[in-house]
Amino acid sequence: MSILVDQDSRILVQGITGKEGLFHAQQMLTFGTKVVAGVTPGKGGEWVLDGKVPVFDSVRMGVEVTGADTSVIFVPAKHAMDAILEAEAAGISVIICITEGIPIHDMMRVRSYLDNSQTRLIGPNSPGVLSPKQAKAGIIPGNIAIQGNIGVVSRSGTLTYEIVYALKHLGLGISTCVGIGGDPVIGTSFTDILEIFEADPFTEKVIMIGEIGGTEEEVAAEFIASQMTKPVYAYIAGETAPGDKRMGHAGAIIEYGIGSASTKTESLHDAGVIIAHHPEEIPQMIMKSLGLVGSDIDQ
Amino acid sequence: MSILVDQDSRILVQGITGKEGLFHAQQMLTFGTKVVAGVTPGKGGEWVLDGKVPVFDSVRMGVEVTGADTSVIFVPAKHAMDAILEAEAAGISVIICITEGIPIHDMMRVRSYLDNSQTRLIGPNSPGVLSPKQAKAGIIPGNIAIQGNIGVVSRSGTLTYEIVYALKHLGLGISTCVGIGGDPVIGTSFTDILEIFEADPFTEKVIMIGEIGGTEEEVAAEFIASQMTKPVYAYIAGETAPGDKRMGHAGAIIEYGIGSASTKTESLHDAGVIIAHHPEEIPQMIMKSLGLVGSDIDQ
Amino acid sequence: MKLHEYQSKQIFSRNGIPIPQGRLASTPIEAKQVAEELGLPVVLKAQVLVGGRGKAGGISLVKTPDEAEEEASKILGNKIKGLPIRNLLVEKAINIRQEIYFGITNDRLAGKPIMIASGEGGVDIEKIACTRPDKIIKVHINPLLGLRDFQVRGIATEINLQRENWRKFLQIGKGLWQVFCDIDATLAEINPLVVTNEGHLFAIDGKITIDDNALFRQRDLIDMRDLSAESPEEIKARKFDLSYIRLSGNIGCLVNGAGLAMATMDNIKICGGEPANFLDIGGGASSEKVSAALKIILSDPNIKTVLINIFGGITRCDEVARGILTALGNNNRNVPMVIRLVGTNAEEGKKLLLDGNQITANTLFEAAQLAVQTAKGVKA
Amino acid sequence: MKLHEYQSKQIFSRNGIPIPQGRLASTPIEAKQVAEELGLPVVLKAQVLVGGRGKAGGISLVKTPDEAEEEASKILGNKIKGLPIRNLLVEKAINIRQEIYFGITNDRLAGKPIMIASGEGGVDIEKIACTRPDKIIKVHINPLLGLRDFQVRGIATEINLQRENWRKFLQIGKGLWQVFCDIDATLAEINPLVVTNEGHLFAIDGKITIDDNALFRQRDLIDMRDLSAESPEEIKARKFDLSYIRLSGNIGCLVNGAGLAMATMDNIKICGGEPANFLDIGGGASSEKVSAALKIILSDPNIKTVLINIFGGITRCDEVARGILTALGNNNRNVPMVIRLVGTNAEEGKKLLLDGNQITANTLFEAAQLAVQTAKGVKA
Repeated sequence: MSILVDQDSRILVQGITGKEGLFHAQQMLTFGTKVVAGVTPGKGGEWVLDGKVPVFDSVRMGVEVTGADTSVIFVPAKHAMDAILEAEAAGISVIICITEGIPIHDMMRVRSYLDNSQTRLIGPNSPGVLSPKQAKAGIIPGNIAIQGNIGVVSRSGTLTYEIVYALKHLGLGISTCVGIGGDPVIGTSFTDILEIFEADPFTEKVIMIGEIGGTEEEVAAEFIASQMTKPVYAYIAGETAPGDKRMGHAGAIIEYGIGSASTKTESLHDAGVIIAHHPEEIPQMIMKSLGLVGSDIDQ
Repeated sequence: MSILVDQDSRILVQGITGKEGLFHAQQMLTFGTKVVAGVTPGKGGEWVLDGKVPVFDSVRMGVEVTGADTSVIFVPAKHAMDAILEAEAAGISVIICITEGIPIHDMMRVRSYLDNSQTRLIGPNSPGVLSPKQAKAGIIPGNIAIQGNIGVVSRSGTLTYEIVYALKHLGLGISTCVGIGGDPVIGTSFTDILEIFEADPFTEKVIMIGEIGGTEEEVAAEFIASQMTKPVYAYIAGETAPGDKRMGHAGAIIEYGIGSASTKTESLHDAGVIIAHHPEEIPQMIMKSLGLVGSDIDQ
Repeated sequence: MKLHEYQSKQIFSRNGIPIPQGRLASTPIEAKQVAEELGLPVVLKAQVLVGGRGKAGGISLVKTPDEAEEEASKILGNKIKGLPIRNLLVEKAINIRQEIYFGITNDRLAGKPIMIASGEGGVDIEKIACTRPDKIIKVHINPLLGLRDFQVRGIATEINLQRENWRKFLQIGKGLWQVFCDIDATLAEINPLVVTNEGHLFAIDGKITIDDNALFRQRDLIDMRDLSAESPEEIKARKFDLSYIRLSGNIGCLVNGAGLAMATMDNIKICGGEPANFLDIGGGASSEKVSAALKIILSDPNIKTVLINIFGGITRCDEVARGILTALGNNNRNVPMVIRLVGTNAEEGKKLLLDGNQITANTLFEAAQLAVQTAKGVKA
Repeated sequence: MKLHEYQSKQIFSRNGIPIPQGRLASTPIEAKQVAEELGLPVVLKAQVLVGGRGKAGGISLVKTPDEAEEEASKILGNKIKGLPIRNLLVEKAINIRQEIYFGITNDRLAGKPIMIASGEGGVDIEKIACTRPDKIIKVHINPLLGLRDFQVRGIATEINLQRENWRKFLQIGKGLWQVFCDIDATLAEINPLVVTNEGHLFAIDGKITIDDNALFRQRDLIDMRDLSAESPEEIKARKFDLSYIRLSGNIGCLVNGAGLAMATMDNIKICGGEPANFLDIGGGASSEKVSAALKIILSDPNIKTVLINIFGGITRCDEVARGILTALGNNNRNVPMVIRLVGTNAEEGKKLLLDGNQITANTLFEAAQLAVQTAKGVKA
């Protein structure tokens, strides 16, 4: 089935009257996810998306009126810290922050604060969470995946879509796909999600898509080696990335020689993870492990 | 016996080479309390009090070398916030802050931080904790009390000594005397200590000495009414204090009509607390309750 | 330490909180000139550190320059609750559509700053608290995170502020928080914050109280202290690091410890007397300090007797006795003293005082009884 | 965004961190004049935004004014790692008893700032980390509490700093934290912080990196950006809000999404080719943006082919196709293109491109293979 969100999740969209917020709220609704409220300060009382979703001035009011439990944040970077803290204060249990470009000092303060909170933050700079037939909370296209038993966790967006889409073409389905975000400081780590997948009865295999920068994948490797029983497949993007240059994502940078793809790949390999050298190899490997030939369904 | 500290407590004195710190460390040693370490940055390696107590540059080192678990702070007000946080970071479990005059903004920050910590802070502006035959952590004179089953909790210093001393004169002993401190923002409240006394098998009665300012006594009254089974005696100082004037203690001020002695006395009375109208009345009342005549032993 | 309205407004303005145009005047002529410069009508406001200025005639709306001069001379000649009026704030009059209360103080119980607002400002917040408690909005601020925008917007909603003013209100709220933090305030209050017919927001009146314990790091604020609001005795006491508050009774009190000092005063009252002061000499006081303290007490002409109550812990009773003797050497009034010394070196102290002509007591209650009798002229 | 040494030092100095006396010079004559003013010996230091200046001859100790002029003209004429040297920092030479590394950066895993110090500074911290990891002290800072004095003293102890320098070191530590916070730094580093024979402490070299995402609130720092360290293409890319990094290969890449762009480069490499660039057009790019992106790629003379890989989610493939066509209208070099469009409006996009003379691919791996073959001149 799914982790983090499911068909009962009641989604509140922060920044719902912005271009992006409105578009993706519509996509979520179309997918069948319960988008119960939107928040834009100063626009409380309006209704959007053909009168289907009420807009509130604050998350607190949205939660009080609609019972929202999950927030998806699309507000501009300079207001994102405030938006996260507002959601936490209103009692939201899962916050998914799509916003890219939040200052790292803001995120360090948010993280230090959330360390003592029950609220889970996914992202920022996350594409969100998608669980076929269950819920779409974020911007991952709803039609690229089918339901199944593979859990996917990734630091990136379109690269993940690519892999999930390739799985679908081979008839392989996913339980949940979680984008943890491409920023250097994020609320939920690879390890956190791997732990949840390990405990999730509906997930049988896990795909992990890392990239250069930081040492998160190395920490995840330690967790996999010591705690995980389910098979893990991994691809680390950025084998060809030069040092000291930020590759698009704020977090994708090799600094002081730390964070190269080869180090990560090596750690994961040593932890028993099956390593793919290019993304499309993963679906093929899974087919092989199932004793099936990796023939594309419709390509 | 005692709460918060006992004969096994290993005391570290922050600011031990200052005049006050040194004097009171000596008093604690004389009492028989284990003063195992002192801290004064820049004086690590020295020994004080006839070579009995080693001085360290940091609390961390003091704790590592001596296993100190309780800290008594005498450092100047401007460095006190730092001293408290240093003790917490070093794993001290009970911090007793004697320092008076710490800016309230510092204390609000400390309190907000300690809310998520296991460490207990007593004070600031506290005379400390005294438990006859067990431990003396702070500046309460060791010879003014005898061991017994009365718990004492107070916002003030000498006024408390007065009452404890009067108890002694009538042969009445105390389990522990806790000075929670005369500042408006303190680490441990009346209610916290009442809760501990209520649970302490060695405490049978409790004396609470409040004063004007704030609404701490009113909150304690609610706790007493709903949770306490042991008899509580109270005296609230400041019946004659004018409004809007700070009576010595930073916390002793009636503001906006809030914090008068009469309101507190009334709340406590309604909660079933036995109210004394002047401090020396309390020992008499206790004697009466025990069926004894309140005749002074040596006065 | 309390700041005057004009001082508070200077600080508000520096932190982005809009205030009416205005200037200080200390003479009627100056008030007239300022009024002419600003353009009439103007409001004249007495700068005194007590509440209830309006009712006491300390505020006046004037429409002509001559009226400004005339009213200014009336107000400047007056006293409010005993305090002289040295300065007037002359401000351009502003029309008022709504009056809001907006302040930050510290919540002692929570140990956190608390932002308080009400859509029914202009009067004392205590009055609103009594009569319309539902009209008061309170929001705790986590001092480690600081005030958050969403909290201020939440307040704006609760007090039914019109949406077009939210942005300005947010700016004022953030400015107020800045003030509260930057200058170690224990109170930063705008009352009223007014909304004009044109939709502008102005802080019409303001109060700031600074944490005395933080003045060591707020050096440039110390100069703002208005000594005229304090008695010379209080100023002298501060110099000796003594806590002294003059009251209206006739029994002076000299005690070590704030709680014990209050208890001593309470005992006097119970015994039918009236304390003349609160005085705490602190812990471990030197004879010089004790002597200075006693001199301050004796400078009060109402004093009939002095009760000295010392519970010696760190404080040494013999040191206190020495201070008493020094002060008494200059005591021409021969005020009788009731002295109670207990604890550290009490016997030595008592011995030193034997030469003098003092009444000694064993318990606090006894001391209070003796002091009250003495003050009433009853021979002990 | 990286700051030059001289810029970093200006900021250090403003925050109470002592730096040697010095001034910037951009000509040999100016260097001579500054040297004479400061008093010799002085050190000339090339201001370039790359490491390894010393080894590349960018630093020189000179003892006479003429030597200063001569050395300055040598250095100013040079390039270091391809970057021109526009300015020299001329600083009074300082004797060195001890060299310390002292910096703050962010620990991604912990999500907290981390203060790093070593008593063996002067070389790259990575080198110390490799050779003497026990000599590196790391302390996390709670960003809500800020750096605490006791933490800095703890570091001073660990690096065996002499006690008489603790106070100065504490001041420098606090200054460094102030810098780190105030300007949204991701790195604020002093290396080396030297102790002189006289017991003074000076920041002899410094590096600051600012969080690009925070520049919206660091307006006055934007002017400090040195565009000479960036290629004109990178500057142009930033104008269009494109992430572009030039590399040394011959296959251009145009991709939506940073991870997918890296994966595309990796695929090229696996297939035996070399990517000419990283380029992420972001989500939902307009045809104008795509067109600008393609022009930037084509401006690289090494380009033999371009691989366009789009996974349409928010990005519409037809919009991308339109952008490609616009750019190709000006493509005089007739560079062959391998194009893969998947997802939103992929069919419409492909149709638009039918008129052109492009190679299309289904999978990413296939696209990479085709691009590599094309670049090598193998007919697809």
